Amino acid sequence: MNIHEYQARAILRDHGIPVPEGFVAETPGEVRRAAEEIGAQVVVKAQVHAGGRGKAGGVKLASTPAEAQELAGAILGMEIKGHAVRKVLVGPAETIASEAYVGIVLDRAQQADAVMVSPAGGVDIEEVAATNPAAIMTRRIDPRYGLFDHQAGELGRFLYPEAEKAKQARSAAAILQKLYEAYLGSGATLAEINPLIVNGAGEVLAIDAKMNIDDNALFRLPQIEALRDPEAEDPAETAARAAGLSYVRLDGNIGCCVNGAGLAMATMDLVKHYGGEPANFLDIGGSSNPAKVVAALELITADSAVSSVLFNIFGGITRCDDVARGIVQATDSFDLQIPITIRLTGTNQAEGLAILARRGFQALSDMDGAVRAAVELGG
Amino acid sequence: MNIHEYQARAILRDHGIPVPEGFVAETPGEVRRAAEEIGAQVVVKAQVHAGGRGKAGGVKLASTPAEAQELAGAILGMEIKGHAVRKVLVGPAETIASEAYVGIVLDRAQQADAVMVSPAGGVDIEEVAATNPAAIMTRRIDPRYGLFDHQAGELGRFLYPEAEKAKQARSAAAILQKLYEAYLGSGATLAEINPLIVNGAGEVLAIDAKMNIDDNALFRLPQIEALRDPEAEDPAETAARAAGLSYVRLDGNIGCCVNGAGLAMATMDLVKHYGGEPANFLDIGGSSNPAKVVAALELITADSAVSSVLFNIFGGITRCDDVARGIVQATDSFDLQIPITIRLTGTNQAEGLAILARRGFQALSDMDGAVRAAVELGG
Amino acid sequence: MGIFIGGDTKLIVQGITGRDGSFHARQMIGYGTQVVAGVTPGRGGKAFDDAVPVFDTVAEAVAETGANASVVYVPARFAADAGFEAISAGVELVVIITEGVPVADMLRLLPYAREHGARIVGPNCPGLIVPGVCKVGILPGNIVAEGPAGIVSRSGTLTYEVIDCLTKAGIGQSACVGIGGDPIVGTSFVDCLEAFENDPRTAAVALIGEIGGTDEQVAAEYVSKHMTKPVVGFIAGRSAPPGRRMGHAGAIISGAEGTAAEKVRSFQENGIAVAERPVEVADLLGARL
Amino acid sequence: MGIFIGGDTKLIVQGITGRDGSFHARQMIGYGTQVVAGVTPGRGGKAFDDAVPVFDTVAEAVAETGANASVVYVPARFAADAGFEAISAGVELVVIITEGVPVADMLRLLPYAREHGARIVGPNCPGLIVPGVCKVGILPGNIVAEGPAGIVSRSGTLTYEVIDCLTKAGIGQSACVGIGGDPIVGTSFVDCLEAFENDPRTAAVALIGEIGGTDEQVAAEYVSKHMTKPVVGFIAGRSAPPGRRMGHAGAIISGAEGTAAEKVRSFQENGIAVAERPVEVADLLGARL
Repeated sequence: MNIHEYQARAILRDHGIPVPEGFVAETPGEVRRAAEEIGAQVVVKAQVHAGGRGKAGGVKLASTPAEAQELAGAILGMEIKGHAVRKVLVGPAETIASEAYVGIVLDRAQQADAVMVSPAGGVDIEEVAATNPAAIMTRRIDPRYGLFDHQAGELGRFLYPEAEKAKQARSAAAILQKLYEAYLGSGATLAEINPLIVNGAGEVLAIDAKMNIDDNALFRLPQIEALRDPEAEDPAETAARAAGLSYVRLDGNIGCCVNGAGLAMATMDLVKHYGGEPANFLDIGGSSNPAKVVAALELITADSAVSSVLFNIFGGITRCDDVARGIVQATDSFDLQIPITIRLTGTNQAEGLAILARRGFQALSDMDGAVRAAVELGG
Repeated sequence: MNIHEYQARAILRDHGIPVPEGFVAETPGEVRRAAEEIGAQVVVKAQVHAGGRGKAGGVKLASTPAEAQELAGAILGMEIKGHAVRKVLVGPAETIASEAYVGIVLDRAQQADAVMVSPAGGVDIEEVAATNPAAIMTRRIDPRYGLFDHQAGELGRFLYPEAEKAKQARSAAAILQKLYEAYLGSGATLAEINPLIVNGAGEVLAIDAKMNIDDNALFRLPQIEALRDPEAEDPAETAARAAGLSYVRLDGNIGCCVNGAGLAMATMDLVKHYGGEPANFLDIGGSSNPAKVVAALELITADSAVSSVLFNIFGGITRCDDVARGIVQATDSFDLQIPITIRLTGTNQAEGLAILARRGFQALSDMDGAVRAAVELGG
Repeated sequence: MGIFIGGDTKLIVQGITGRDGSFHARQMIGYGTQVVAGVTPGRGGKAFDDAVPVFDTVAEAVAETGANASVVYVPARFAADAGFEAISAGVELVVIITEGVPVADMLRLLPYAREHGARIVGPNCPGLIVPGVCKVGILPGNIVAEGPAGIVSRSGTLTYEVIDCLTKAGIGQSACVGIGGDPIVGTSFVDCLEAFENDPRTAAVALIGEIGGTDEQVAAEYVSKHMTKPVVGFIAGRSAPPGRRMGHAGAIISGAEGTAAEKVRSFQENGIAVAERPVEVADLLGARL
Repeated sequence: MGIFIGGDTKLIVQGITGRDGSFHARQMIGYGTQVVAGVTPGRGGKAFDDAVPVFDTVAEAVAETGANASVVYVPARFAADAGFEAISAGVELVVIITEGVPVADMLRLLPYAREHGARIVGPNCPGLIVPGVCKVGILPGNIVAEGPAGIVSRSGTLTYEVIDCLTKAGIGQSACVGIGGDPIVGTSFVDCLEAFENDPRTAAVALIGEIGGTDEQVAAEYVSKHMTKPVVGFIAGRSAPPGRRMGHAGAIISGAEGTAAEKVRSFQENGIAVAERPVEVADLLGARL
């Protein structure tokens, strides 16, 4: 799950990390009032689940409340990488003596969380990693022991190596310890501050914050689940999640309904292989519940770009008769205007085929043939 | 450091453990008002740093506020194992369906914290261990992983094995997890609930609570250090701590001032070996600061039972000249009425002896001889 | 005999009285797996299907039955603890079928397993099967056949698809291992490749990967450096967009990392023939047997 | 040669620029210990006394100097972390002199040391000395003499007292180890006894115990079962009251456990002659050499 910058900042602040004050606003008028409250130059930042906001014009500096209001008018409602901006964060424009990057991220290859820091902050850290890897220091965290003080201290000194910046180095070390607490306490797989600045007064402050949350951890973190912003997510994906489906909308025309994530990806790939374009990723999961099939078909057909529906079911735990029942239920309850191709094999295959045959559906038993047929039918 | 029952209960409650309400009172009138507030039968319990309160008459049941006031009048001011009762805890008298024991304790031999539980609660757990060890289940905690849920679950079921008490077993498991959090968060070396009861409504409640705190952890737990009750401690020991000395008052007449805890114990033992009785344990520590010697001598001589003072200094880091200077300073600043025997050897021994000789003190170089002399002088 | 499991596997089913646990316990028993005990806290003393003793704790189950493996069907919030319990009790192999286990739980469980010399397979995996001998997990027993092909995969039904193609093509399997679709899993491709390389019954291996992470690349290097047996590969998710989780928690392209193209290239550079379509796995493997 | 330290010990002083660290670094250098590096975070690049290079981290110190041991003089709140750092850097022996380290910190540090095959001595200990060869810690070098007696003790100055008695009685020492007065220490009596038993330069051992815990009883059983060399004992705290901490955090009688009487009895039952007075240790040991 993604959360907004302003939410991540609040989490960091709750863990004792120094974050400048900020106001969330949904209208230009609110932005003006926030800027008046701050009483100084402000930054207005789009709150969307997408990177590259600055380049897209979603981050602006305003000298007066009136200017802030005007700029917010432009930012609110704009689209950044397909995400409509509905909220902005308004905060004081800090004087910046230096910018650093600090982040904690799940390192899959090392099977551990890792802290990364770089004195080259304010830019994309992947770019720094590619062009100037010596400017990054990384330390693995042993989850049994946590981030050691000496690790945090070394990372802090890497950011601020000058003897006269010993205070900033200690601040950064303390911030890293708190960032790891915030990361753990939020079920995060990414928590980064970019930039971490030294301001004119020599204080170390977190200006921007980003956190990604492990969906699997949400069941025990209701306070984090509550940060979910349904407005910032695709309504179809929200509906899919509510129905217990795993769904990702894509740009094509072949609607896919598959059991199992790996098979669903392989089905999309095969659609493409045979010249089609998948309209979605959709995994109905392992359990065979006809209601899920109905919900899946509703989701797929709600996408007006879909011109052909493909079912690819390899029954293991999923029972073919249940899927067939779901298809029958769905086509009973609404008028399917587009062709449907069904591949059904595995557990209770014969029963499933019989149920479908009774309604005039003919099912295929091999994946390749079904995908080819669906692509052809999609035109 | 010891804390009072009412303080330990507050810590447990802060960690989400169900603890019945309770009021701390220092006068019979306050006890009466607390009993009126509770509006039911109450228990009045002496708050002292000593076990065996019940046997000593420090725990009483009262049916009416007037009776509570009367009983409190008897309890407040009584002495339990040398500790004057200055506070009582007043709480509702719970109906008790069953009593259990749960505790977390530092297991020195295993170098780990251990959870101990017993369905035989409300009595001394050491007695249960001696007479009915099968009634105790113990599980070690790996500090890197914490108390596992399956361990807590098993311990809970050991307390409440009956199928119809599955709810109580789960409650107890949850309480154990919270107790471990409270233990860790308080720098404890002991945290026990005895008894943990099931009340008439089937709820599992912590009735009595006891915690011992690792003195070494207090530097990072100011909120725990703030629980220290100087009134409940020996004023001489409080003064010693403030002066950076390690001091324990004993019953004898030979005041001992030693550098190093092991040597201080060995000195006491030797006093006893030669027929004397040590008046105290006193370790001035490793650093050689004349001010500490002055404070030590003040402490020792403030005890009117002391009839002979013995210095036993083996200089390592401690420098004999510094100790000698301290002795001179102390005897300059107040009039020492009792004989003093000095054993001084090791680092800067010659300088130390010279300083003492100038003031007419003669020092010995062997421990046995010094102790024998001090015992003789003590009469 | 077998990969991680075999005829000497004595299995505990953790969560045997649950909906999934009971269903699959019966399937495993039906396949011939020695299911020696079930564990459901608070249900100790009963017998599952009048045949398998149920215990409150894994420690009791091990003490009473000598079990050496366990399979976990408990809900996600209890899954890692079930693993800790099994390892504490001396179980050597813990297969976690459960989907939805927090990554942070796995990061703590895996070092515990290492400390105790235990192996975790999964989570979010279909388990293992050695055709004709033993099945631990949920892989359908009816689609496999005995033979020389080792299968290792991050997914479930896609693996069934490939197995089915192989069986229909007359290529039986020495063992099939589903390592799971999560970002952090206990047993890696390399662990399985090493086991297949050392398994006399395996003649060639199919490696079914997908987008996300770099396990396939690490596996490809291992194949090139350490394996004598032929390996063929398949990567799911060539058409997946970056930054989106494709069902599996681990199936996500992060920045430039974890793309299918990168994995396919790594396979090809390290001598692993890559199938374009699932059914081609059978062709490629057949040509190498 | 030596017990845990010897001529090949290349020592790092953690906290070398502090008051205690600098004083004792000079003492150790003066005694002939190879002090190859100091560590004080933020002070890297300087030289201590124009002779010993100072580094920001233990890892750098090890990389540059090949150090294999470290002694910790940092304040209590940083002591355990200093241990973690030294172990992470590959140091094999970490001697923690610092007093006042929280027990909870030690409970976490010790498994880390075990995982990495490192030894912790202390905390709250005077360290070790191999007379004439190497000294790590704060034991005064001027009171020891080379000879056949191994000394192991939970305390500081009481150990000096015993060493002094031995030296004055003409009995030199093979090594003296102060294991520390805290309830949880990294190296036990048994660890030291085993090392003395295997050390060809040691002919007999003096074990200086005190009230609190059961280490002395465990040691006594070890002596009776595994040692061929004579051991004599002394227990401090015979006159200590129960329930009161006698200076050392570990010197406390809890309930019926940890009394001097119990320890003396355990010594006697296991063939360890017990001195009544410190000076008698020399008599008992002398009679056994």
